[in-house]
Amino acid sequence: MPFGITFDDIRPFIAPVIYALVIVAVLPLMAGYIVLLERKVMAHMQARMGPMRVGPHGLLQPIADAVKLLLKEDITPKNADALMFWLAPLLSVTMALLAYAALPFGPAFQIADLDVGLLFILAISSLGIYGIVLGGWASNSHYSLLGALRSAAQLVSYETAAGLALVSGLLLGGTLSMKGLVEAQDQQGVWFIFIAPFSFFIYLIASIAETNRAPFDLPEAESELVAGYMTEYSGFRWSLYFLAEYANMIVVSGIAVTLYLGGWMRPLSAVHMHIFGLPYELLDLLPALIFFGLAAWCSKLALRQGEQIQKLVMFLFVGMFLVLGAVMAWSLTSPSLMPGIHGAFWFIVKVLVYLYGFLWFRFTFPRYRFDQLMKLGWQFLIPLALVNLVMIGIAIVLVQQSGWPLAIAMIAANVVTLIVAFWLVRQGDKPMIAVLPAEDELPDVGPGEIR
Amino acid sequence: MQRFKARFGASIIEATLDRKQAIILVAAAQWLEISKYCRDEEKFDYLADLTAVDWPKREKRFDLVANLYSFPKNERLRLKAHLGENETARTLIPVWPVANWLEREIFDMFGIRFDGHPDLRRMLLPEEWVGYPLRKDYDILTQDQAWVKENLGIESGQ
Amino acid sequence: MMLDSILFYFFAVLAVGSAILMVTRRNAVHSAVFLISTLLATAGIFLQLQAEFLFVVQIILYVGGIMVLFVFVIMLVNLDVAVRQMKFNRQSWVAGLLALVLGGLAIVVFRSGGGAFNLMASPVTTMPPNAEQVGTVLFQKYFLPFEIASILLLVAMIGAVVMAKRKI
Amino acid sequence: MDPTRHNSTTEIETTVLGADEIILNMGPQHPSTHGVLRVKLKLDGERVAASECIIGYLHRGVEKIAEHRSYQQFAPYVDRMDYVAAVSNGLGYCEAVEKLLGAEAPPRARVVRTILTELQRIASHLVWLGTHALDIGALTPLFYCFREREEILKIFEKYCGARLTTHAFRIGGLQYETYDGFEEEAKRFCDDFAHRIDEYETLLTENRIWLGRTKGVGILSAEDAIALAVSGPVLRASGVKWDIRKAAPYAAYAQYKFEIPVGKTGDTYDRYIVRMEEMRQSRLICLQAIENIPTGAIMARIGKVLKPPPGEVYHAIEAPKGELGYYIVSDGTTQPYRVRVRPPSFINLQAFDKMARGSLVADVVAIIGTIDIVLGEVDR
Repeated sequence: MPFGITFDDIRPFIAPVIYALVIVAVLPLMAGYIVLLERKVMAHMQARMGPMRVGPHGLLQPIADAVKLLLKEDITPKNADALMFWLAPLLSVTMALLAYAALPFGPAFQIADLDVGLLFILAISSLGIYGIVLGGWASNSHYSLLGALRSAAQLVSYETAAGLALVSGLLLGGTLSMKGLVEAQDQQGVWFIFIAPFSFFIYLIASIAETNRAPFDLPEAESELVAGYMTEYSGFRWSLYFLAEYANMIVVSGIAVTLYLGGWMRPLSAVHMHIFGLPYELLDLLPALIFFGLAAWCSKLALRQGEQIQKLVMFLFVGMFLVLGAVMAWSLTSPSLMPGIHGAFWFIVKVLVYLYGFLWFRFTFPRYRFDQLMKLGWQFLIPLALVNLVMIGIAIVLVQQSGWPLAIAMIAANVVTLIVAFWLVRQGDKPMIAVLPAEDELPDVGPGEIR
Repeated sequence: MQRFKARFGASIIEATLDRKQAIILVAAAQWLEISKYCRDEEKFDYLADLTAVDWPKREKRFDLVANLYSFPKNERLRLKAHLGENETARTLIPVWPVANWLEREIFDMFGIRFDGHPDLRRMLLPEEWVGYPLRKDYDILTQDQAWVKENLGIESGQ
Repeated sequence: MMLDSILFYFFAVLAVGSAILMVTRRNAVHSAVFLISTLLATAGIFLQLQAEFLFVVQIILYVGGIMVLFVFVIMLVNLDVAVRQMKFNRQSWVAGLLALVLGGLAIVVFRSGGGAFNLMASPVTTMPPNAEQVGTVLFQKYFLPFEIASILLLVAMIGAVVMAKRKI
Repeated sequence: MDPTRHNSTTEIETTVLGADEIILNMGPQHPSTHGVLRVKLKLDGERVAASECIIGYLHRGVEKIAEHRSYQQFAPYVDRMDYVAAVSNGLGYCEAVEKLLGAEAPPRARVVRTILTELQRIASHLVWLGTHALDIGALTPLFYCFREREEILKIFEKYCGARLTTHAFRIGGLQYETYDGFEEEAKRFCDDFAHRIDEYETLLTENRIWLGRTKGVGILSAEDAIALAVSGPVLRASGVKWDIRKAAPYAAYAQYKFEIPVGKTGDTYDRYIVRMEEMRQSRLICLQAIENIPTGAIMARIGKVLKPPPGEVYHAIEAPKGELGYYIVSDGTTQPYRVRVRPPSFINLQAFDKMARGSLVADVVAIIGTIDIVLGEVDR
């Protein structure tokens, strides 16, 4: 070995490195298919079909998009700051990918079980701001500067709200490490969403705002600032930003799933149902059933396909689902592998459900104006998060042991938070009409005076 | 009509009825006073349209036409005034602020200047355009060759 | 063991290099970015010392908080006006003197070797997760100073808000 | 300290710290300016200090062309001005020339004209609602609105062969008899349009974010509205109850009962409510009109070659955007001497500066949307 590094030096590094490689490889594909999912769901919500042309039912669309983005010319604006312009997207992508280090995909499948896992992810996602801010500044145009400033302000303010919401979740879990949190939920037999709904609600809103999505997608509000900080980017660099956004979305939903929706635990994990004497529970069959169902549905679609290639691609997908179903079913027999694979499956399913919520918000809600965004963040979310935190703290201190008494105390805590929430909402409504400066305050410039 | 005659006497040149629509021909000098009178006493508080017509054969070639409407009386009235080649008219902005853009368009199309207008620039055509398109002597095929060549860089072949 | 030292040297070189680069850049944003990389490098060294909590706090506090404000200020205030005004002032000989003194100090430290200070041997084995310990120590032994510090911060925050308020 | 040195630093102080005003150019090809409108905004931080609209990018000199075309030949040009509501442009022009000729369209023609114009009003408002909601961020209403608009365009296509620039009417009446099934299709559209509007309302009206984005944005008081001669839904939202269909009924509007929706504060939300209500009223008019379409001639007896006696006429109708007026001067020849079009969008746009001052950049987009301008009409 060069430099006298012995094999056992590297041993602790092998597993995480492999996991990291798997994630970095799978992520762009997953981000691509989430884009496809988004376009499909958006289309069906708006009474239209969505991408149908590339591959059967648009299944190959993400690959087509990726190739297109790679081939697109990569323009750097004339007097842009070359170093920053190159560094910014790189920064935001690395930060997004770095956050995956602590995400527990399954009991075994985790890159690094830091004992400050949650804090680590929070720290890394707060670095994401640099990618946006520097990108906006480097492209040296009014539009991107305004966009970058807005998104930075938005991220900073909503990070506090997200942090507070997570802390209230942590009080229940007791530990910072992600794996520890899931075990705590398993040991307490209840997902934290049921005993701390408010912190989940606050975290949901804050996470949407943090990834610039849905009602809070002000920085790249197409109608005003023409794609905000991403205006000057094109081709591959633009896709880096895009990948960072979707990676962030998955990280954020990963945290929510781990903290509130019981990580890799099977829903109703406490319920043990045995039907006709089979050794494994009914619910464990679910993953296999789902995959076989998907395979059947795809094969039905495949038969209806016109051209030959479409049929071929469709059958490819059918085959893939069949293999996955088989793996799920086979893993039932070997108890050692079962928790790992099933855990990963349930984690990904929950992440997808959470993401579906993201997409759903995007299509129904109009966009917030910037000052409303700030007002909601500072005057509603953060105070509510603080109150919620205090309430949960009191509940835990009063009731030492977990289990049912804790649940009752938590219900009382949440009722108090509810009252405070209503009061805050009524507060918020009073100055609903944006306070416009009186006419005389503004310089009285007749129309057409500015040169 | 009698009220107008009593109020302004000489400056009302003629009042006619064309296709059941009241038209009052007014001397250009009193253009602002009469408009103020129309708005205040006669309650014509809505300037629907302000435009001009070019009669090259007449010595006072331009017709300045203002279509008024009164909400209380639900009536329409048309004020007209004759203007010479480079005679200027008083701007109506103090009476009806809407006249700002309308007068700018008339200047753009006919070349009639309005003194007292805060920002008399061309409304639709580019700033450096030469010529006033809606004048009768401005043939439909002519174009400001210089501007087109310089800005658009094309031989402005029709 | 060798791997640790390789990592350490990597972080050390990164930190010193970006510190030098930071000082010499003319463009403000470039120097800000290099400052960030210095801070990240030091965070890396904390991680090497198994001080995970410190590593995370370093990132959140310095890089995530303070530096964002730095970059904000640099971007908002168009500095090219200010840079043109302030030519490189001539305090270079002061800097030279300071460098000399520090150099001398560094040599003395190296010459006396590790033993001179009663450094505790750096714990090679993975220490128990110290986030908890930090928490308990903070709230039990040093509770009073913790409260004073929080009041101090509160005062600072109120001061900032009052100053900003007058401008709007 | 020599004084010059002193104030030079203070001078830097002001520029460095004082927020210098940025001139933001929402260029002609900006995605939300509904066509080629350029708005120069003088921004003080996020607030708009002053704004200036630069137009003329789509100026085709329609009024100059009119002087070299006969009356019938000019009719298709009229559709190209407000290409979103072409049918009502045609109605305005044909009725103005009929007034010039002293002719009158037969009752059947007038009723069919009313039905088609009201359908066009609904289609124009649907385009407005879709794009306005899209500018504010709600993606879905656009597709619902365009699904309904497709139905109307199908009816136009069956009747006169064209969907957008229809040239549906002729001077003196109609060119074509209504195709059989016209009444049924129009009736079917009106029937299921009722619950469609409720669909849009559920999406937007009580939506807190929509309220937040539109309430109190771009306020125009009644006095300003009248002073700036704003017309149509923008005027009615400011509380002025005036609609040419009631004030000076033309075509067959006198026969039908319908209310005029009026707003209170004249902000973006009131304009939204007024337009939604107008769509409902137009639907009622259509239903009443479809009941009894009189039979009989569809074309008044005027000669092939139109030579109106010299003179002038100003005729205004209630287009979806506002009061669309035609001032036509004839000198006895077959070609009009002067045709002046009173474009509602052009005059409503002038009120933009008063509304936009003091609002935020995000509101500028909402205000442009709420005035509902079409650049073809603004530039002519």
